[in-house]
Amino acid sequence: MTQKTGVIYQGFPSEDELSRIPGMPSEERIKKGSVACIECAQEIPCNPCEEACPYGAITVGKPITNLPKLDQDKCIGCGLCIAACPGLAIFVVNGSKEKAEVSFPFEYYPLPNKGDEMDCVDREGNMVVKGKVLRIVKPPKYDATAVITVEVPMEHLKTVRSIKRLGRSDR
Amino acid sequence: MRVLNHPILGDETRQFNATIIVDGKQIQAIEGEPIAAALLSAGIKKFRETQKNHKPRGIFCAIGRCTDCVMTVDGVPNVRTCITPVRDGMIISTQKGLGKWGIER
Amino acid sequence: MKTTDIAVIGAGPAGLSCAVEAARAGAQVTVLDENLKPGGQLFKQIHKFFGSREHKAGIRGFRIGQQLLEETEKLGVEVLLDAAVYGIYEDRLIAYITDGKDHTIKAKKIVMATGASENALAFPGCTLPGVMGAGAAQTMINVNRVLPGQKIIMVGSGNVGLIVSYQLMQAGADVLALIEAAPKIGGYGVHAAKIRRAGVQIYTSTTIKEVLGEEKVEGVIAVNLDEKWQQVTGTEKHFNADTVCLAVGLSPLTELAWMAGCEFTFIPSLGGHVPIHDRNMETTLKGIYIAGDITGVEEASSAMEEGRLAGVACAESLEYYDENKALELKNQIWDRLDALRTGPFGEGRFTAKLKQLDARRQLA
Amino acid sequence: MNEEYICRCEEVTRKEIEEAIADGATTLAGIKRRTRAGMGLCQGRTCQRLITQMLAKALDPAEIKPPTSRPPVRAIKIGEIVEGEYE
Repeated sequence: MTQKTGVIYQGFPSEDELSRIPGMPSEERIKKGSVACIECAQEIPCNPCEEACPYGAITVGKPITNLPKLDQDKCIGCGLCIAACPGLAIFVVNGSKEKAEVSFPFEYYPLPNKGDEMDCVDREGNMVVKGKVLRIVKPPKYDATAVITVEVPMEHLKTVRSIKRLGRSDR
Repeated sequence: MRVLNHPILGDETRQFNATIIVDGKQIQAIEGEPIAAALLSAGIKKFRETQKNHKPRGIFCAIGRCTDCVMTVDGVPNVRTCITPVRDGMIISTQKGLGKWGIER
Repeated sequence: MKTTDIAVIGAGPAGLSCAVEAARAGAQVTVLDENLKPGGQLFKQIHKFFGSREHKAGIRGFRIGQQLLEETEKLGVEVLLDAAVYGIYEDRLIAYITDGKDHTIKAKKIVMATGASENALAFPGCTLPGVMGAGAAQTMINVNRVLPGQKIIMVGSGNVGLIVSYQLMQAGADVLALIEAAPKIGGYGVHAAKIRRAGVQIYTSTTIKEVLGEEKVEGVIAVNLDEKWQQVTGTEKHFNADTVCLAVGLSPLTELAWMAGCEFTFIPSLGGHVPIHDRNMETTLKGIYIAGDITGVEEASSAMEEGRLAGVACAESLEYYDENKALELKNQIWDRLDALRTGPFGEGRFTAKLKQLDARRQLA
Repeated sequence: MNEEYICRCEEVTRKEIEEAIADGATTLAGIKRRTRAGMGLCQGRTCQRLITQMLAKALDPAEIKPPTSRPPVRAIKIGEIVEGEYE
């Protein structure tokens, strides 16, 4: 049986879906520096990301089921939207250096430490590559959501979206 | 198993301030928590045996509707353990069928 | 016998929002709840809520619960806990049990906000200890802080199944798989994406064939379903699970409304037989209102808006608000409700709610 | 294989409900009288919907009304009413 792709079948947006939504930055923009990837592919009633952006780079408007639209020139990749998204669907990537940087939300215990080499996983939870933890940000205003930044080889900028949960024995 | 630290809820701060006796065995519990939670934390999943076919039952709805989790508590049968709070010194026993009144010793 | 302006049955998101709104207008409000703690299911919702940011989106459910309780206290709302309402009689007389004794309260208006309960699913082994409602598991981990098991199979890919799977992992369990009988995922993709990147497989067109074990759950056999929802022999998969959580939908808790004599209509997408109500949330019985999941299963954000609506409407009919002020407030709430009922997940509910209102008009 | 219980309280299996429907039961009350499904401690709160679904295979689900709700609609002890306050 061939697996149908797309968010309603696989539980995460396909490459094709991601290429058509208004929350994703262009290749050129990614190469210039940190920028948000709003991987929100369904029209659900939700808009906290809009207010979370201090630069006005995210627009939902009315109705609030509109897909969030990214203004990639206004976005500086600060990452404040990552913890504000109730769906944990926003990531920040940086393709301007030798290695790619990917920031993602993380709400499990325990947290890794800065400098740790972690198992970095894709949207399906598959191990992709080892990556170094550059930053862990968890200010009170994020309300318990940590934002972790890992450094991975450039070819994995678009695939790595999280790390494996720590302290789990392999199943 | 207790969830002692949690990424959202933080660390458990309540005290284990009650002891309940379940089928003769002492279990540490927290005053006011549902009996069912205290049993689950001690790894007890079977709360009773059914009347007709003597089948095991445990927690199912946890909101006091399904009556699957009933046990004999301080000599009273058919107590819904998911909505009955723990008090120190409670004597609880696995209920067989419709249960019997009185504390079995 | 006690008396009050407005008696609200149920201290969940709808009931508390209703109480706050009505008390703000100046009404005397009494909330009755059978549980020992108020908040309904809000205190087990530890995720950040969706919805409009003007109305608490982005805030975790249990914090919304705390805020609502603080507001009720500030406004002098009376909240009676461990108060199980067992009957509603003529002239809006409510009978309830509290502290092991029978009591009555007479109200000028009644708002029923009794919520919903989880649906069961039957399969061989469904009564074994370790098979439980997903909401039951959620209460155990997030309110009682006890894990129901270590290796979970979740059944149902609606938002409840997806969210509880995520929260079981946050509490330290492993979710071996999520299985869904339909050919596609029912809940929000963003909730599904969270558990997918944590490595949880979602098997669509799959159901439970059997749960194994003598005294408790010791394994699960899942099987594929064909287009006619029949099990396909030879496609069995075995999971070494110790817990099975059922997230197969909710049904409105409507017994009190039936008993009071409200007219009902049948709308499958809202959970079956639901009480008919008008734009003010008033049922076919004068002075008796409903709000939240009892009106048809939606989610906490719409339940809170419906509660506010019922609160404003009650306050208006008791003349705490004049028509203009009430209309202004109601317009705002109607707008927000409409906004929550748009998009691929909301349109169906929008149409269903229109049908419910139409049923009211046809009776009038 | 473990049994497939529909009514958990009275331990009524799927097969027994199917037999009751084959025997001519067309309502929840009809099934209740034949099998005791829904007559246990929880008073049908868990199985009512499952039985409705089984009946719905042969009937229009809109026509399957819940049984009459009478007080008490919550599980309470008779003694609590008897010992109640009278004012």
